[in-house]
Amino acid sequence: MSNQSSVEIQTEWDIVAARQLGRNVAKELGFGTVDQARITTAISELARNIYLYAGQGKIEIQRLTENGINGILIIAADSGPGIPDIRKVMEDGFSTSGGLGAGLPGVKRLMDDFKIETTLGEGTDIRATKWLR
Amino acid sequence: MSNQSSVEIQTEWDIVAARQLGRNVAKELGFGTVDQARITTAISELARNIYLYAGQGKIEIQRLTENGINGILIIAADSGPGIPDIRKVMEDGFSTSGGLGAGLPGVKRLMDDFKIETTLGEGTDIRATKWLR
Amino acid sequence: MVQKIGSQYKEILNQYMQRQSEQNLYVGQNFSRQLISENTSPEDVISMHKAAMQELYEEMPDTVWHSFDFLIEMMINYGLALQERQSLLQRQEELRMEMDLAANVQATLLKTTMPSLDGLDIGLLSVPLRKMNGDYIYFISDENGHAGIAVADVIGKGLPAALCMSMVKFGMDSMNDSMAFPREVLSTINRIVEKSVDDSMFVSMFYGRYEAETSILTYGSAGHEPAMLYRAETGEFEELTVKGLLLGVSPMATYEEKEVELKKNDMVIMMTDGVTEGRTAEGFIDRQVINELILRKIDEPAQVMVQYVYDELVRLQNAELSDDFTLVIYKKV
Amino acid sequence: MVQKIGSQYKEILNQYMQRQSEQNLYVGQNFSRQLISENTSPEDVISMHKAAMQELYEEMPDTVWHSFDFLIEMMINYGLALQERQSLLQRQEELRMEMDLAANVQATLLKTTMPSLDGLDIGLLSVPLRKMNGDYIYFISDENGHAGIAVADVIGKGLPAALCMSMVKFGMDSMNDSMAFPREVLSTINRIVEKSVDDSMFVSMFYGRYEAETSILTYGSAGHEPAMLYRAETGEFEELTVKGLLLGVSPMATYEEKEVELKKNDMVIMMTDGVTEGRTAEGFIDRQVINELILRKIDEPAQVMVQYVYDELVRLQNAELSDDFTLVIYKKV
Ligand SMILES: [Mn+2]
Ligand SMILES: [Mn+2]
Ligand SMILES: [Mn+2]
Ligand SMILES: [Mn+2]
Repeated sequence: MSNQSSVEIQTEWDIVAARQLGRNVAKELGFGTVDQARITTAISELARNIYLYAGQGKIEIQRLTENGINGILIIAADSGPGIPDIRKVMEDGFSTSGGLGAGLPGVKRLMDDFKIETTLGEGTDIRATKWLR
Repeated sequence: MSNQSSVEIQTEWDIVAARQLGRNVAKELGFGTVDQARITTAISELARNIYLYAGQGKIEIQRLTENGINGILIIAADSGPGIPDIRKVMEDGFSTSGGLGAGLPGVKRLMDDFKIETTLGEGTDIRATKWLR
Repeated sequence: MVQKIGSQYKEILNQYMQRQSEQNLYVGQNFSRQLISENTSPEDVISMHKAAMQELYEEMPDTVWHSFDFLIEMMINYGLALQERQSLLQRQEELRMEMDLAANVQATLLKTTMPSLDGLDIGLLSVPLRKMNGDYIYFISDENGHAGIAVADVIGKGLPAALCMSMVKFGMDSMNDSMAFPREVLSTINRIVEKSVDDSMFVSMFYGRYEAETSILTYGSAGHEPAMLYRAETGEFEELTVKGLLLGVSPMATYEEKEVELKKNDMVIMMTDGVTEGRTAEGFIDRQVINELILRKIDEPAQVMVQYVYDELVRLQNAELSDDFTLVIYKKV
Repeated sequence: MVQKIGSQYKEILNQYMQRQSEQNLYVGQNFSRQLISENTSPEDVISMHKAAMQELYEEMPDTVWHSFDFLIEMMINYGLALQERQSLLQRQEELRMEMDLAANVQATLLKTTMPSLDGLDIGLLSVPLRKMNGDYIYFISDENGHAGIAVADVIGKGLPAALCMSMVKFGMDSMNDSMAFPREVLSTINRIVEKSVDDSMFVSMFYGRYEAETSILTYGSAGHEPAMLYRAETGEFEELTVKGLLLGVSPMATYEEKEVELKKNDMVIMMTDGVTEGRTAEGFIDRQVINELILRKIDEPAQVMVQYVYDELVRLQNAELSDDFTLVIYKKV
């Protein structure tokens, strides 16, 4: 079972809209305040990456149910330049030390599951899931 | 100018008494709430080290004035076994990762100035200062 | 400075207190980022929060203010942990620089020159998992079209492996014989490794001796990942298996050798286990996958093939390699 | 689990709200330590705080609860920084283990056997500043009483220096000639170093060839700290100066050599600059100090002398060495 909705990211305001969408869904699914804030932060980070590095793209939020457990899936997709060195962007301290934000390692930590696919010149697709425990 | 007072450390209650003394002096000197808490934490850590590793010793609190600036000096003195490897106890993550507390690197960070003298079999003398800015 | 941050905080908090909107939370969180980058401790954040609340809502019960004092006390150790992170990041940066320098030294020490041989198109890629490569390729060649290639892998990674590898290189240098056969090369290097490193370090090695005139590759292996032979005529792959113990196990080890004659568009694909032992969420990547990747670029130059195989395997493994990666293709043209 | 922590928190907070005593803050701070060690994020602390306050004081204005929600949002990035610290600590621990292992590999790779020569008492000590030694001693000897000793120092410390040293060792191994004279040895190793490492890496080296039959030491130096000669007859020390460029500067470098005949109780003291360039609070330690230390143990075996010099120099420098330390004494007996 899944149920989806999405926000196109083009301006900084769209980041806020994506956050709002994610927070609403998280709340409806029954996530607590702290987890709502974590999910929203992850969305924020992904949307901001699209806004800053890809120019435009889409954040999609899906409700998941697997083995009777509910969860939320964030999909961040863009057709930007792609990430030349994934290992580098997944490294601790690479983006955060300059105060640039949580970065992708942050998103990975905020969520339970994290997958990234990127092709140079074609774009990037990131999927992050959090389960309701 | 200096003005002192001290607490003998023998039981865990004495740690609390040393904290109280330090917090009172810090407050009187005009340190804000956060700095009061930092100074108190540093005292707590030093007193706890005496209690755990030296068995007994003394925490002394002095008021300092230098070039018109007020400050607080914590002296932690014991005649315990001394520290065999100072480089090791001053290393990050050595004491903190196990949740053992801030350790000596923590005390150093909480205060402006930190000095340690230790002799095996004779004891340890630690002095830490914080200036009122 | 602190005062400026405090009044910014108050302003942002006030906006949120007026209207609990996502927009105001977003602004708050961006501000928290800035605070972290300026090394503002969490206890300072609580303290600013308390001060802002006191200015905005004077009439609160004392309980509220006490509750913030308690939180400040709770956050002191969190603040210390955060400062520790700062110094760990710095130390990591220093180590990174030392490792970079060491990796350069290693690269210069171990440099080898790809031979240019009549009728052979060579593609080569060797990517270390961390800074220092524990895989190693050594070439030797002469003007008469004889060329040797050693593909080696130290069991173990990182620094210890890298140190060990310099030994293999100096062993090959001291033989200095482009016409040597695999069984001689492998037993010589085996004796050096056995003598020079402790019992827990082993090296696997594939050695291939190619003669341009006859297009014959003679090969031997010391417990190394088997090379693959691609026959253009049938479009099929076969493993080049050959017996031999890992280097460093026993000074008495002897090595088998076999030969294969390459025809036009045939390929020999040499690799380390970092190529074949990748894992995806679905399990290990098997040789079938690698063969298919090669087939997709079968008409391209050897260098394009190795790069494509690497890129695709990285993608399949979600960028999480677990070993040094070395792939060499000899393509008869 | 989380619930248990929550109710503990509420209890501790409640105590503090009843009475704002130092005792209760102490309990709270000890609890915060436990929370950190269990990886509880600061946003979780705020959330527990809010929940506890809600249970303890239902009647608070909504503003208070909103204010905590805002704090939770502010703390998310702090929580991430804390998790990053955790993984940095882990990585640091891994690196430490890797360095230890690498130091072992290096020690095994570079091991050398002290020769036993008629009429010569040898003392030797080499202590690295950090994990990896950038100083190196190499011995070669035969049954006819010929022995060579190389004392080398890579300019630079740590990892890059250690990697470079393996090259010197393999160079010496490949010469494998205990009768070789310093000028040949130094020029051979010079060419290897010059060829194999980049332009920023140099090695200083002292080479001594000793013949037991004649008691003659022939020596040369590639920009290395001069050795000292002690004459038992006069009780005086003199420097054994000899010209030669650092290894790796120019492939054309040539090396001078000189010889000295050792009489009974004469000594040759070889060292790296880590011995002579120590600093005390009063300034550099000069050779005079070292000579005096040796004189104090002049009737002891060579090994006792080197150990004594080391111990005393460490004491003088307040245990803060600034370079790798290597000292060798040849004493004619
Ligand atoms: Mn390996
Ligand atoms: Mn491998
Ligand atoms: Mn050195
Ligand atoms: Mn030196």
